[in-house]
Amino acid sequence: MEWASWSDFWDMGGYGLYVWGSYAVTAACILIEVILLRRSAFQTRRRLKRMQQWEET
Amino acid sequence: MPDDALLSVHDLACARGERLLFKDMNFSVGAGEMLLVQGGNGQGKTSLLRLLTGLARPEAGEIRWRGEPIRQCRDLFHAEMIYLGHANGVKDDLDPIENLRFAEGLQGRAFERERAIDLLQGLGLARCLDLPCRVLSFGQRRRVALSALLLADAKLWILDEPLTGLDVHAVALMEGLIRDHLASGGMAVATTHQALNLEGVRVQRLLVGNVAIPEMA
Amino acid sequence: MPDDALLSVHDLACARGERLLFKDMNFSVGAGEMLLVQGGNGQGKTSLLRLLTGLARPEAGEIRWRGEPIRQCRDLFHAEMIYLGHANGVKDDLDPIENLRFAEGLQGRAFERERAIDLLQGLGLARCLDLPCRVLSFGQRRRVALSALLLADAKLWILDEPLTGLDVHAVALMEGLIRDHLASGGMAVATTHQALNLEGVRVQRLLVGNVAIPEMA
Amino acid sequence: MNLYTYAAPAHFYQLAGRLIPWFAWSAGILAVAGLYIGFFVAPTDFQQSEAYRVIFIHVPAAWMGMFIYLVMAFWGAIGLAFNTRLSFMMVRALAPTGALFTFIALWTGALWGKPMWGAWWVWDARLTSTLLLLFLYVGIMALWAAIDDVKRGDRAGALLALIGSINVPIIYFSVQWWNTLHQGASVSLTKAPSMATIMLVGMLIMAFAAWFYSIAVAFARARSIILERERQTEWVKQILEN
Amino acid sequence: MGRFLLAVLRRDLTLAARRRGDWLIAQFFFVMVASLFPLGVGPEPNMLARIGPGVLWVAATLASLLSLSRLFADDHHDGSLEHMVLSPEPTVLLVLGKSLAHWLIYGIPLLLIAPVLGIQFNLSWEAILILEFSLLLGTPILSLLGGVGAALTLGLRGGGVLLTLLILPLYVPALIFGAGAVDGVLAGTGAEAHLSLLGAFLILTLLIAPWIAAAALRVSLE
Amino acid sequence: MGRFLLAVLRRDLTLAARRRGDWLIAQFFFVMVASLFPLGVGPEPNMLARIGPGVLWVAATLASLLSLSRLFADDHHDGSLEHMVLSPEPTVLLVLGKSLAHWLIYGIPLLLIAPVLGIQFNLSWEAILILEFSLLLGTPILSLLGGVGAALTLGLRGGGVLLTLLILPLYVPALIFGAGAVDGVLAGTGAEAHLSLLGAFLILTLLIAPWIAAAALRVSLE
Ligand code: HEM
Ligand SMILES: Nc1ncnc2c1ncn2[C@@H]1O[C@H](COP(=O)(O)OP(=O)(O)OP(=O)(O)O)[C@@H](O)[C@H]1O
Ligand SMILES: Nc1ncnc2c1ncn2[C@@H]1O[C@H](COP(=O)(O)OP(=O)(O)OP(=O)(O)O)[C@@H](O)[C@H]1O
Ligand SMILES: [Mg+2]
Ligand SMILES: [Mg+2]
Repeated sequence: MEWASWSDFWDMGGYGLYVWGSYAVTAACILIEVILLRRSAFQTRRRLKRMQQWEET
Repeated sequence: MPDDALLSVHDLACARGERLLFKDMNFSVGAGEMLLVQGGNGQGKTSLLRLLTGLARPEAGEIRWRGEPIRQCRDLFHAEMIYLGHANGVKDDLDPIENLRFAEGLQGRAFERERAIDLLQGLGLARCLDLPCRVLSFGQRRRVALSALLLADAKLWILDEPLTGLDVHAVALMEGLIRDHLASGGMAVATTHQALNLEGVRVQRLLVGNVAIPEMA
Repeated sequence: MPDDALLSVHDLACARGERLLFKDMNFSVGAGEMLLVQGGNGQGKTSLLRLLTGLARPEAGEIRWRGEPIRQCRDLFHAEMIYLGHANGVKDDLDPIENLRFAEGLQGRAFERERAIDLLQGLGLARCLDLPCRVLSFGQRRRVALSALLLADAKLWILDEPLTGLDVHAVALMEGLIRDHLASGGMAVATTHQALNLEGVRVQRLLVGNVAIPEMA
Repeated sequence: MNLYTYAAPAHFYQLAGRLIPWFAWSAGILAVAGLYIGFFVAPTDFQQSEAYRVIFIHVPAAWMGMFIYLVMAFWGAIGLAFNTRLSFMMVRALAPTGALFTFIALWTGALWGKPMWGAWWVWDARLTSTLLLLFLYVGIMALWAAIDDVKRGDRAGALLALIGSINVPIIYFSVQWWNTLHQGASVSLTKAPSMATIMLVGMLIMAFAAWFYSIAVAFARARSIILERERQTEWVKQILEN
Repeated sequence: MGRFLLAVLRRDLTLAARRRGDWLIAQFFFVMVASLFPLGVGPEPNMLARIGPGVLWVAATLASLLSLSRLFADDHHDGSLEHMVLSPEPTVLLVLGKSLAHWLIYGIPLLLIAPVLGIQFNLSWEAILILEFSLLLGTPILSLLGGVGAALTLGLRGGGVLLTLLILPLYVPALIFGAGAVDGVLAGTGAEAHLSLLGAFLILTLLIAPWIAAAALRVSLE
Repeated sequence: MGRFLLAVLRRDLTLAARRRGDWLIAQFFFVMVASLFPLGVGPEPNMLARIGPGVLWVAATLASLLSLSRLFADDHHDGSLEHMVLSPEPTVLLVLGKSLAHWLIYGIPLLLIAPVLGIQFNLSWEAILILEFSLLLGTPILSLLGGVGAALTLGLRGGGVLLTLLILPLYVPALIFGAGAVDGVLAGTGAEAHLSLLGAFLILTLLIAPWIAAAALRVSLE
């Protein structure tokens, strides 16, 4: 086991800012991409549905 | 002021480059009257119209609006006049409605959305309302320009070949619109190469240049 | 090859953006014959013509020239066809003669100066020969484009509203030119919103879209 | 022609729908495993202490950035050659993810560089060429944004990806050359930390995670593009019904 | 009058929003020009830090120069410029509105990007701060002077260009003061003097440029 | 075929001669960018000599990029591009001709101006010689790649800047080899290697770019 304690873990031997900075931004980016993707997929479906009904009428 | 000579032109001369297109031109147009500027290609119709709008400076002579030279009363004149040239003045990136909105805003007027939509639909653009004008057809773009003209409801219309690219239905529509405009005391100065049916309208014909034009209905 | 169906169209369909303009279109045009494409604004005339030139790809269907799909025989087809669209294809910075010279050169043909000058004069541009086209009037620029068309003497003319901006004399002239072209075994596909006098010509009318057009002379 | 049947959007839509969960889950699991190794198994690096742990995302991201661009070029070429709609859709579906990974590589690299070199940015060959790669991605997406006719956008983007992919190796090489010419450069990545095998393992696992993730995301994006474009067709109408 | 100015602004902003691509790209151009220099000049950090401010300022200048050329051209081309000039409102307002819009659209984003590039050229934090400041004062100058240039070059072919040649050098003072301010910080001689000169130059331009531009516009349209 | 290529060349050269203005401005732009630098960066001679080659190369790149956006745009606009594409001759020739014309019009003059600017940055004579040589090899690359960009961005607004965004990254190798060659001379490590690499890149571009550009042109006209 590498880490004596959690604080030790978060500190990353003084490089916490850089390491966690990297991981945080990466996580954020991926999260955002997934969310946007889900939203756009949902909206596309809804919009197409609406257009279809509109065309039928 | 005399209602029967709102727009008057005195000894007007126009030169483009070396060439003198016309000189000693005199006419006056009153409310409810239409001036039909005729002449062959390159005789100077467009040049004349640009003089009337004040965009170009006459070589000689003077143009008066309500008795004052238009250079003096620029703001008043521009508030009461609207010009449609060979170019449409339609923004390709905007859809028709947006085009009208900004056209209004730039004239310093408020924008009435419903009225604009009615106008566009009246001109048969119902299904193009949300398309960028880039994708519209030649005639459709011309129609957008015309609806901007109507929306402005100015007193004086200056139209340079308003019918280019319009189909027969649109031409008929346009004739009707001009009639109504004149009937309600408006004035129009227009050029066209196509036959224009204007019975029941006080039309004054002006031949620019020396190419005779066979009388058109 | 059968002389009576040089250009033939099979089950052609055209879509612009979301919109399907027409489908299952079939026709064929033979030598000495003219196809007059009619329809209201925005019905798809220009789109059809661009398909015929091969500039645009059809959504479905096929266009054949002398029996072969035009994609296969592109060079041959383009050598025998010439297109005049809404835009003139006239360079504003060049004078009419230079415009014709380069138009010829770009078709890979030699330039006959005298013939070009005759053509321009025939179209009433005698006094504009040495003016940059920028300063020419709307109709004069259209005339320059037409003379380029004539100079090319191609077999098939594809004309999109050739009459826009032309005065009555020029229109008459143009009618005559089309007649001669067809009489000498040429073919033409044209759109126009104006009445066109074509007696003594084998005309085939094609209505694009659903807007009926009142019969024109 | 069976190429079409393979590339038929309808089939692909169903197939992708079934595959996405698998890729997504395996990506998640691999990521957890990789991170566990990265943080709890891999030893402290003797010269960089803990800072090197950035590598577990940095390198996979950088690799994916480059790899996805090549894949785009591939699909683009297929599309141009056989005029298969699906391949163009794939190109469009891949671009944002590729750009994202490239950005992550830049970001993490920069964060890594600060402690290592005392500078956020150094004009090292890898850094520079990655930056240029990002420009290429942005270029393609900007082109799509500027073109509103779908067909034209597809073909234009494919052509750009094609010429870009021919160019990428040249860029990479030229930048390397440029960098070695100027000896003044304070550091060069060539003396990258000597990696213990366990680090390498963690890095590879993370690389696979990134790979599966990209596939899942690209498929998902492709599906909505398909719906968008095939909406006239019957099968889409049926799908939308329920 | 207020409405007119607002209309001009909204119109240009909407158009810009329609061409988001176009807009983003102008920003990217800035980034790329700035990034090209190290490739040409070489990667030595301290040397880059020396030339950094100059490079960034020149890049910013070029970036907004490019977009300026289209300030009136598009409208002139499709005829809407004539309509605007024919509106009852004074033309000066039109010009002012368009310059302002140009600054909002193309100037502001430069300010947001500059710090990142500053880091690339590893500038110190306060150097970056001053850089921001100088750009904040400098970019409007470019938009205003550019308005004059664009109006003069409108339509006119060969002749107009000579006039642009007269306009471009007017940018130079802004450039010198701006880059000078940052250099001042790096050299430790302080930046106040440069910045205040820059501010004065901005005010001067604001008072003069729109009128000249308006006049030029009318001339070009005749 | 030969005649066609010739016609394209003569046409573009004539047009350029008509708009001497646009032509002048590109050259002027080159001079301006190059001269802005000493202003932004400061006057130390040896520093300038160090960054000289890079600056000149970047300046040259930007200068000819400016004009590239209009490579097809004007013809597209007035409809003559359609006529050219509809000519029986292959489109590749058209593209090649136009790129070549662009190089003759905008590339060659840069070569003539560069030495003067080189002196400004007090480069040694052989450095200037190599600079000339590298530009001679480098500028055609830009014209060719630019053809692709111009065809892709045809008729899009802000095409100019978008084009820059698309083309510059592809152009980086030329920039590096070119500027590197001159640096090589200054550093005494010789320039042959760079120049030959530059030549190879030129040939590669010459073989590939026109075809892609032609395809792009057809796509854009659809
Ligand atoms: C913005 C900054 C950076 C970028 C864009 C970047 C880019 C890249 C790229 C593209 C790769 C994969 C190249 C390959 O595997 O051939 C890579 C690998 C790597 N980078 Fe970075 N890098 C950056 C900063 C750093 C820093 C600061 C370090 C550490 C001091 C670093 C260490 C590494 C290591 C160790 C590898 C893997 C070694 C290998 O694959 O041979 N990078 N980086
Ligand atoms: N710089 C110049 N030198 C010589 N003649 C010129 C110059 N500028 C314009 N012209 C001529 O002036 C005329 C311009 O006329 P204008 O555009 O008003 O014609 P128009 O009556 O509108 O024709 P159309 O019916 O074709 O629109 C043209 O005959 C043109 O040749
Ligand atoms: N992207 C698009 N989305 C929807 N509709 C489009 C799109 N692009 C073009 N259209 C429509 O397609 C039609 C184009 O038709 P076209 O230009 O061929 O008309 P036309 O028959 O030539 O009309 P005109 O007589 O005015 O020239 C227009 O109705 C236009 O609204
Ligand atoms: Mg006219
Ligand atoms: Mg049409």
